[in-house]
Amino acid sequence: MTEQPTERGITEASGGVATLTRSDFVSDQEVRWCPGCGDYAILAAVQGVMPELGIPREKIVFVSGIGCSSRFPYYMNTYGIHGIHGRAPAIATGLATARPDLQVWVVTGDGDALSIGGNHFIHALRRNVNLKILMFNNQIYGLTKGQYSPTSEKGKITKSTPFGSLEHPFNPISVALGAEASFVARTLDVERKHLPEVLRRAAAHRGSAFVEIYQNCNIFNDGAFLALTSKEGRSQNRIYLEHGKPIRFGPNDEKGLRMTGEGRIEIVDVASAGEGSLLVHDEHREDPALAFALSRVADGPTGPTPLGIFRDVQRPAYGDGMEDQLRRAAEQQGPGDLSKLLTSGDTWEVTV
Amino acid sequence: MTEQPTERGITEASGGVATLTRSDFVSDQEVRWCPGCGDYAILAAVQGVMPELGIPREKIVFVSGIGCSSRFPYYMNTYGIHGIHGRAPAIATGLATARPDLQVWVVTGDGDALSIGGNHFIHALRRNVNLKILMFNNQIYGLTKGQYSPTSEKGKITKSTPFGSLEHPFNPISVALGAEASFVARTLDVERKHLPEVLRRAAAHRGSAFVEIYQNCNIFNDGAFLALTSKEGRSQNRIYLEHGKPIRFGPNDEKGLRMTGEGRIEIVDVASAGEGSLLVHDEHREDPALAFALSRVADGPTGPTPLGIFRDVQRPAYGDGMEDQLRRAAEQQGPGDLSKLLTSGDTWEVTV
Amino acid sequence: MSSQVAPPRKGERRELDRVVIRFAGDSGDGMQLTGDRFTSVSASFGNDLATMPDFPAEIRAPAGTIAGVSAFQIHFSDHDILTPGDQPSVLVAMNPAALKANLKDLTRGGLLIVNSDAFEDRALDKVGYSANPLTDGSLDGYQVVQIPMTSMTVEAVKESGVSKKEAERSKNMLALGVISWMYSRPLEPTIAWLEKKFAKKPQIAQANVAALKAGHAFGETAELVAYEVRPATLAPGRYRRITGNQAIAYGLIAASVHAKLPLFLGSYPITPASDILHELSRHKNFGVRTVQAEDEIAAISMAIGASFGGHIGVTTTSGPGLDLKSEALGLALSLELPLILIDIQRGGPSTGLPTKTEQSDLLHAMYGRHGEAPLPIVAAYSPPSCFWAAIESTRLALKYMTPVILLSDGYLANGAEPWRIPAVEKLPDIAVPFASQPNAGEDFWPYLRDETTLARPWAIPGTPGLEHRVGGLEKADGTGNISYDPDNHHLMTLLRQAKIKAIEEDIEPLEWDGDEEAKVLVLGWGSTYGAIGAACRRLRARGKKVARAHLKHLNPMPKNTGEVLSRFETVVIPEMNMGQLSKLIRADFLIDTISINQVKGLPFRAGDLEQRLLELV
Amino acid sequence: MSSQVAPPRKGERRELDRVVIRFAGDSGDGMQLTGDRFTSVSASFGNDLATMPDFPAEIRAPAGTIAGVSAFQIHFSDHDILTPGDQPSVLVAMNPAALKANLKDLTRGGLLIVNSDAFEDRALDKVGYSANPLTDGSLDGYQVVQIPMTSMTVEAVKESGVSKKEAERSKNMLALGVISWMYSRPLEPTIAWLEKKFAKKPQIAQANVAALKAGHAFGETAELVAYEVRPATLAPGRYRRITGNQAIAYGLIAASVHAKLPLFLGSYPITPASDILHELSRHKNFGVRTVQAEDEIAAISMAIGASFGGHIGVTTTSGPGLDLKSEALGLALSLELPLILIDIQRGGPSTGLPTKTEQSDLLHAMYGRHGEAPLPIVAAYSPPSCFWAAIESTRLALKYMTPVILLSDGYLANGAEPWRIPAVEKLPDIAVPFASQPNAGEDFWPYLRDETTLARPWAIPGTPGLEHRVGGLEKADGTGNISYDPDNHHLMTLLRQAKIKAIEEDIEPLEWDGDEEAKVLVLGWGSTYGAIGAACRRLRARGKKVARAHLKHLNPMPKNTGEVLSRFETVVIPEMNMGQLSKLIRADFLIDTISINQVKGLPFRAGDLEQRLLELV
Ligand SMILES: Cc1ncc(C[n+]2csc(CCOP(=O)(O)OP(=O)(O)O)c2C)c(N)n1
Ligand SMILES: Cc1ncc(C[n+]2csc(CCOP(=O)(O)OP(=O)(O)O)c2C)c(N)n1
Ligand code: SF4
Ligand code: SF4
Ligand SMILES: [Mg+2]
Ligand SMILES: [Mg+2]
Repeated sequence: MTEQPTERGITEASGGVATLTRSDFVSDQEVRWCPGCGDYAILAAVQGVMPELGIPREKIVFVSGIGCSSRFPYYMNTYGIHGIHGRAPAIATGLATARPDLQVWVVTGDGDALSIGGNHFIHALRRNVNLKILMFNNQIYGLTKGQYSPTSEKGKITKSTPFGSLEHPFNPISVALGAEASFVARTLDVERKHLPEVLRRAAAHRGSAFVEIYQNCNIFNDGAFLALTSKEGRSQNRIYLEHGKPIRFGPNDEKGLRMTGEGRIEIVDVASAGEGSLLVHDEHREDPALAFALSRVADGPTGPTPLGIFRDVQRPAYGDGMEDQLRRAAEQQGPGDLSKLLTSGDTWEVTV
Repeated sequence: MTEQPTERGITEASGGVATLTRSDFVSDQEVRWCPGCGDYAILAAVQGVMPELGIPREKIVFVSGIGCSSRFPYYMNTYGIHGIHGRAPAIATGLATARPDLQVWVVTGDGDALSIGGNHFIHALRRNVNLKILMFNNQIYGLTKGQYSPTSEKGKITKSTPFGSLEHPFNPISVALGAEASFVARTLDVERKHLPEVLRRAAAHRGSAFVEIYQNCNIFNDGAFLALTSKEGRSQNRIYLEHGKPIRFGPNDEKGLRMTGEGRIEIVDVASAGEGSLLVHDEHREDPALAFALSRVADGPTGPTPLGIFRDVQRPAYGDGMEDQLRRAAEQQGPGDLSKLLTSGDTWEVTV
Repeated sequence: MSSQVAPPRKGERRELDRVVIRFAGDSGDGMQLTGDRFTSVSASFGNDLATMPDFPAEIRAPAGTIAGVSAFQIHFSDHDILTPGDQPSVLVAMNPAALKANLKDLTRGGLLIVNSDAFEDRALDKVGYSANPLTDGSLDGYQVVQIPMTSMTVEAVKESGVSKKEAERSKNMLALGVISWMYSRPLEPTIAWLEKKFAKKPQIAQANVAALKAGHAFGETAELVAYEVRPATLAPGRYRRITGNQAIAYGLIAASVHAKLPLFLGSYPITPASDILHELSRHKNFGVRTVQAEDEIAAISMAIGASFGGHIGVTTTSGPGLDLKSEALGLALSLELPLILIDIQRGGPSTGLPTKTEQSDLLHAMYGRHGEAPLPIVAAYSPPSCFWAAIESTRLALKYMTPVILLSDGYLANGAEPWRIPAVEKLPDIAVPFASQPNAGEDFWPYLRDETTLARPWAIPGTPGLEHRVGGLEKADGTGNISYDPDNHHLMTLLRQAKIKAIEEDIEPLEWDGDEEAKVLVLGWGSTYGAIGAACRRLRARGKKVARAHLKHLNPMPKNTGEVLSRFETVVIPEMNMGQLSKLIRADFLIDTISINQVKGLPFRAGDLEQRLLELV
Repeated sequence: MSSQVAPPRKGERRELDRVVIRFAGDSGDGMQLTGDRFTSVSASFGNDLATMPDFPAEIRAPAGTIAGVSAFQIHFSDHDILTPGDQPSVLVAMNPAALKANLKDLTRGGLLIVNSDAFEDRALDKVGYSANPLTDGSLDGYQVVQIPMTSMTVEAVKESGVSKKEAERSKNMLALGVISWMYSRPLEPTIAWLEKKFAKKPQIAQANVAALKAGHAFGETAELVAYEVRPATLAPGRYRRITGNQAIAYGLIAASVHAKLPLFLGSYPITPASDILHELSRHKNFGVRTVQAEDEIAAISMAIGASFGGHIGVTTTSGPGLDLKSEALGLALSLELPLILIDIQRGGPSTGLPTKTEQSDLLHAMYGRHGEAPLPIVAAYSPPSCFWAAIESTRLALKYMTPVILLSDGYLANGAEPWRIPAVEKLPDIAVPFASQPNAGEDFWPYLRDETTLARPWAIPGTPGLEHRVGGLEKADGTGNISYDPDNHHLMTLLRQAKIKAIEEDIEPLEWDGDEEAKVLVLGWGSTYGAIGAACRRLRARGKKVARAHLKHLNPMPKNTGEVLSRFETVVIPEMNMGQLSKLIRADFLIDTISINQVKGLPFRAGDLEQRLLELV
């Protein structure tokens, strides 16, 4: 055995972080998405941010489920698991809990995370496992060639709903907040600056960081986010949330959000309402009610839609709590002694 | 075939609702819960409300998963399915969608609904399937003899967490609201009046009605709701939500809830704050943000806790939408003609 | 092989009894459509035929890459045939990638038609051709016909006034025109079809028609050899082409109509089963309810709920989904409710090869549930047979109040064959009565069984007086109340087993054909039907004596199975797995079977099977 | 049977070689504790013994009902024994329900000790006794000893000053006192134990001790017959009692220590597996991580993630959970990561009989995954053997980089036997090296296999230079890149199978014992070990020639299995299922096995098995 695993069974990493570049994170696998797919831009952004994190490649793991988006790990020159459909958050929970020294990223799709994987998704958030969960939301099942997903708008015509879908969609931000998520954000595949910035923030959050990324599937759901990506829409409908700042938007920031006495958020004209009356964003509010209210400003990406960090609060990460219990147990009971364990309780000697 | 199934394969029910009594809904099975279990009170309440609904027994189905609570259907003299762990909402979705003429109730536990069954639970709510979902929340796994559940408080010592649970619990009301639920309520096993009233309201709601019922498991989690059931707590901590009324509570209604400009709900002294400043409850608010904010007034049943109907809004029930599509399809394309179907598309004749 | 043509002389006309053509191009080149049109015309012309699409893996690969190649193979003939053919005798390659990916399959001396325009350097590099195969002599062994399809098309469609890009997209029609001329196929049906399809875009229609005609003209002027394949003599009747998945959807609808019960499908999309969901969701006017569930567990659970409500509960999936349905399937079995679980097998284990075919879920279907949990298994064996399999599965599910597993696979699902459309009134009446009154004095006992079928009564909500509860805990025989009694559990276990075993009395006996004196029986199940048949036919043509039989019910097997097997010295079982049917046959009949296994994601080639069997007969 | 005692004369002292006592009462009567104390004392006294609790179904039934009866049986002797005994020769019944539920098992003429206070009318009605069995003569066939336990206890504990309710709760100690006197057991150990347990509640301790002594005194003064059962001669060493679930937990910890790898358990509670989770979660000082997952799918998925991270990933469950884990198990198999899945079998199908035992998951373990997905299966055969099984499963998982299924059942899980505690330093070193450097020139190929074991290298995150990706899609041999190549898929299928098959070289051969000339071999697996052994022993005592062998590895089976079986004319296989091992043996060895099946949720009785086998030897 050339290298002894340490107590915790982890061969110590070189640790020393040689300064890495984007290309260090590009794997040798041919990227296999449709030309024009929004996934390319996200891949580029992630590979671009990685070197900034100052974490050695071998300490980073990308875990995914199944879907176009879930091919992601193959393209990252880090450790990676292409799992099974919907189970990435659970696989990643095991890995992150066993190995708190790693940075574990989950890449998933709207179907993978919210349809078959919904339960693992909400439980990972509730436990606040130390995971960065990137959900590529193209509001469609891409890999299986175009059925509606839990985020598709009601009435959507797809292969499996020729007469239109009957299902009211999830609002992923609301689902995450209802599941006690400590970090919740939203951005867009085409956001050259905003996307990387949100990724940095997610990476910096200890605990579960959920990032919804609107991603265009130009083959099966092209233009789903036009309200935010068209020349017109970009200036009219992107509401950037910035901590501590009054929430304003529009071509000349002429519109803003205000909270009424009945706890309803309304869009107002700043000039007439007055800047002072505007809602000031607070990422760190303990109570998730504000973030939830903001998530309801837009039920879907069809009109003015908040982008950015809805919520970022501190709560002990699940894996860290576990390490703690192990450490304290070892301190209090002393490191495990096998023969003491086996001979514990009633024993008796048989002699000849 | 003595009785022809009608087009929809349903032998027509007698329909005529003979006036029924509580005892008509009591099955011949011996009730098998621990003496003192809160489940008895809930069973009595449900059996008591049934006759008032004016629905013939044969049109009512109780579907459950696995757990102490899930033994419920055996004790109701209606149709019933004791399913498998966590899948009741899915089984019930199939039944309610196939048979919109039935009233389908789901009885589940905090583990059954929120642990293994979490995904089916949130999707049933999202689809707004016509189900009345009663979740008996005893904050423990009863049937398997006492492990913590997703609603158990953090730090809880149980068989599976001798050093205390590390998990931040779900707030079931928040989860339901985050999952787009159209009807969300909370009540208590010991509430002789409130519980039946909430059941009536749930029964009257077309779509998914979710009712969280705090239920005492006197064997494995006794006293979990003392803050609401003790003589002291009952008067201090029960906040009854009533539509259109300012939210007040306390022995002499001296306390109240107020919404701040930052969308935070705070408990105020009515005298000093003034009744006018209190939050007026609105069950029917389209936007779920208010209901969500109310759900955060209490993270667990340990202090002042809202009881009653958080949200009750109208949205087409999934099964009804399905009926609609079937009807329109039959109208537009005419009733299905098998040989026309088989001979559709390219065909050719082979002759000898 | 008659399709092994010697280099022909110009202007000559040759007769062939069978031809295998493969159209290959980029995913965007419309090869599936081209093949489909040619198939349609050949079908109406009266040839027998079988087709097999070969899609690229789920995700679209970049244009011009090997991974992005899409192909469609058609085998047509003047006699009845059984498979889409082993190797094409004609290959149409629209670009270098298509050539590289498919040349190895072309029969030596075969005809190779290439779009020479596509062979410029960048395209060649992309797939690692150092030299241009059209010029470096590497294709000498074949009859190469180079056609500058792209430019010819652009030229031909000028009038239509479509954009250059649009124009180029018509080149598949040009290729079709060429092939149509070579195999004496009329253009009219395709022209009519194009005009209908592009009714709203007359320009596009015009362009495609022009390209089609140009190709046809080219064939004539370039004096390419023209072949003729006479119509086959098929049983008289009205025919259509049908894929396995379509046949399953139609079979389920037919079953619903003939059971006078509404159909309910709970399904979660998965390759290669999704098309059944897609097809069924289009027929709401038959009262078909389809729900795209949140996952496979929900899908089958919903079907169980619907069955309890008096509907025909169905759930469709493939391998990974079958795994997930195991627990709920056990519930359906314990509740003794009718349910049809359709598994379109694909390459495993785990995610495996999603778009490829395999037969490796048989033992999982037999034993993939905890506890003693027997259920019937029906297997389709050809695309059209999927129609029968769906009706038969439903019949058994309703009559015996049991979940049934229907096994198909990726090859049957997407492959197409001509199907003689059955007369609707000839289809079996599979209706069963619902319970309508108490069966135990005043009471209703949900587990009081029918003496002959051992099925329990089906009392659905809405029936007054029959209110009852069912669940997954062990039930007392008769009353159905929860019972922990040891002897009752043993009895119920025996009853559940006996109910399924008794089905052997109610299914067609196992037929075998071949020489009376044959010592070797080739036994198969599922989609190997065609390949085994073709291989045996060839062996007989060689004067070898061989028999074959094919199992359509895997559990229970036909009552005479043992008797049939015992007539032969050797039982050979070819399977697209490691020998799963073999295991069952060995255990049940203690016969030392010989397995022929192939786990390549591809159907057996009749030729390969012929070779393997030659060593044994 | 020596435990078949003839009515004794007062004051007499008798020697017995073995006794089977069953303590039965209401769930609240503390029968498990009573039995446990008696067992502990008998163990230290040096008897060999085996015990079996019989819990009521999961939910507490109302007090005084049949469903609420809880019982504990102990079999102790002066020689080595194999089972907890078929029928008790002594029955302690604390109330009418306990009597009604257990009398049928008491040997005719057996000793019946009842708490006469509990036989008032309401209690009798509750269980449907029209007349009082203590007076209506229905118990004439037994030696009945009536003791007013409740009142005697209340009387005896007066001084302690506990409440009447508390006082009555000590009546189980009074019963224990009586039995202790009858079987010459010292009271001291129990007194010490009571004082320790109730250190904080001296009153309670005092009350219990008083009750215990009162019972003992009663036996003496009432001059009940006293029996003696001499110590057994067991192999020298330090012993303890251990249940199967506890032994599995300890075995996993031992495996972790001897593999120098941390243990990770992902589990979702389910009867009868939950206790393994409970036990392991108490040993965090060994670095054991336990996660109570949201469901079984998450539980195994977490274990897979942990294994990828270099931990020993374990998941524990029972039937329904095994179903749910099928898909993820296939992933672990495709990823070729070590994983131990422990299935504590219970009555099926579906929810079945959760608290009862069965062996019906064997074929599911073999085949319950889609695709060709072979993996090793290890089966425990006695409570202590679970310790070995856990270590052996871990050894195979680590050495061959494969998921392993360990099968136990409800009977082994809760049953207890004396266990000779192994010397820690004698336990095998099962450590394996992690990959630490490139294995293909500059590169690291995650699927470049070890020539001998065919295991792939285990490179864990944190190892610089070995970054790699694994997934469930088919992988190219060596590089592990996604591959759709047909021949590669066939090759990988063969490799995955060969890797598991090769394990037959690395496990103990199948041993058999019995008469050289025996014509009949009784073959078993799992928890039938004791019953088969006892039955064969009795047959030999009758002068019959019989041999027995027990499989501890079900897949692959030991290399010599065929050779061993071929030595006998008849192979009989008793199983608590419908013949699952039989199916495997028949298919692999074409032997016409004879099955003895019992699916009652209860272990075989040695006596019944003896009778069944008599017809065959
Ligand atoms: C258990 C299982 N069920 C179903 C599938 C088929 N499947 C693969 S990906 C997918 C959904 C993909 O949608 P999404 O998660 O939104 O990813 P996208 O392709 O859109 O990026 C489905 C249904 C599968 N692979 N495994
Ligand atoms: C698939 C499966 N996993 C686990 C179990 C074991 N089990 C039965 S009920 C239950 C949890 C019960 O808790 P809850 O839903 O809160 O119901 P309660 O008993 O508290 O009313 C568990 C883990 C099971 N029966 N099936
Ligand atoms: S199908 Fe859509 S999501 Fe998938 S790769 Fe293509 S464009 Fe991207
Ligand atoms: S265990 Fe708890 S929940 Fe279950 S029946 Fe007993 S008291 Fe009720
Ligand atoms: Mg998607
Ligand atoms: Mg509970």
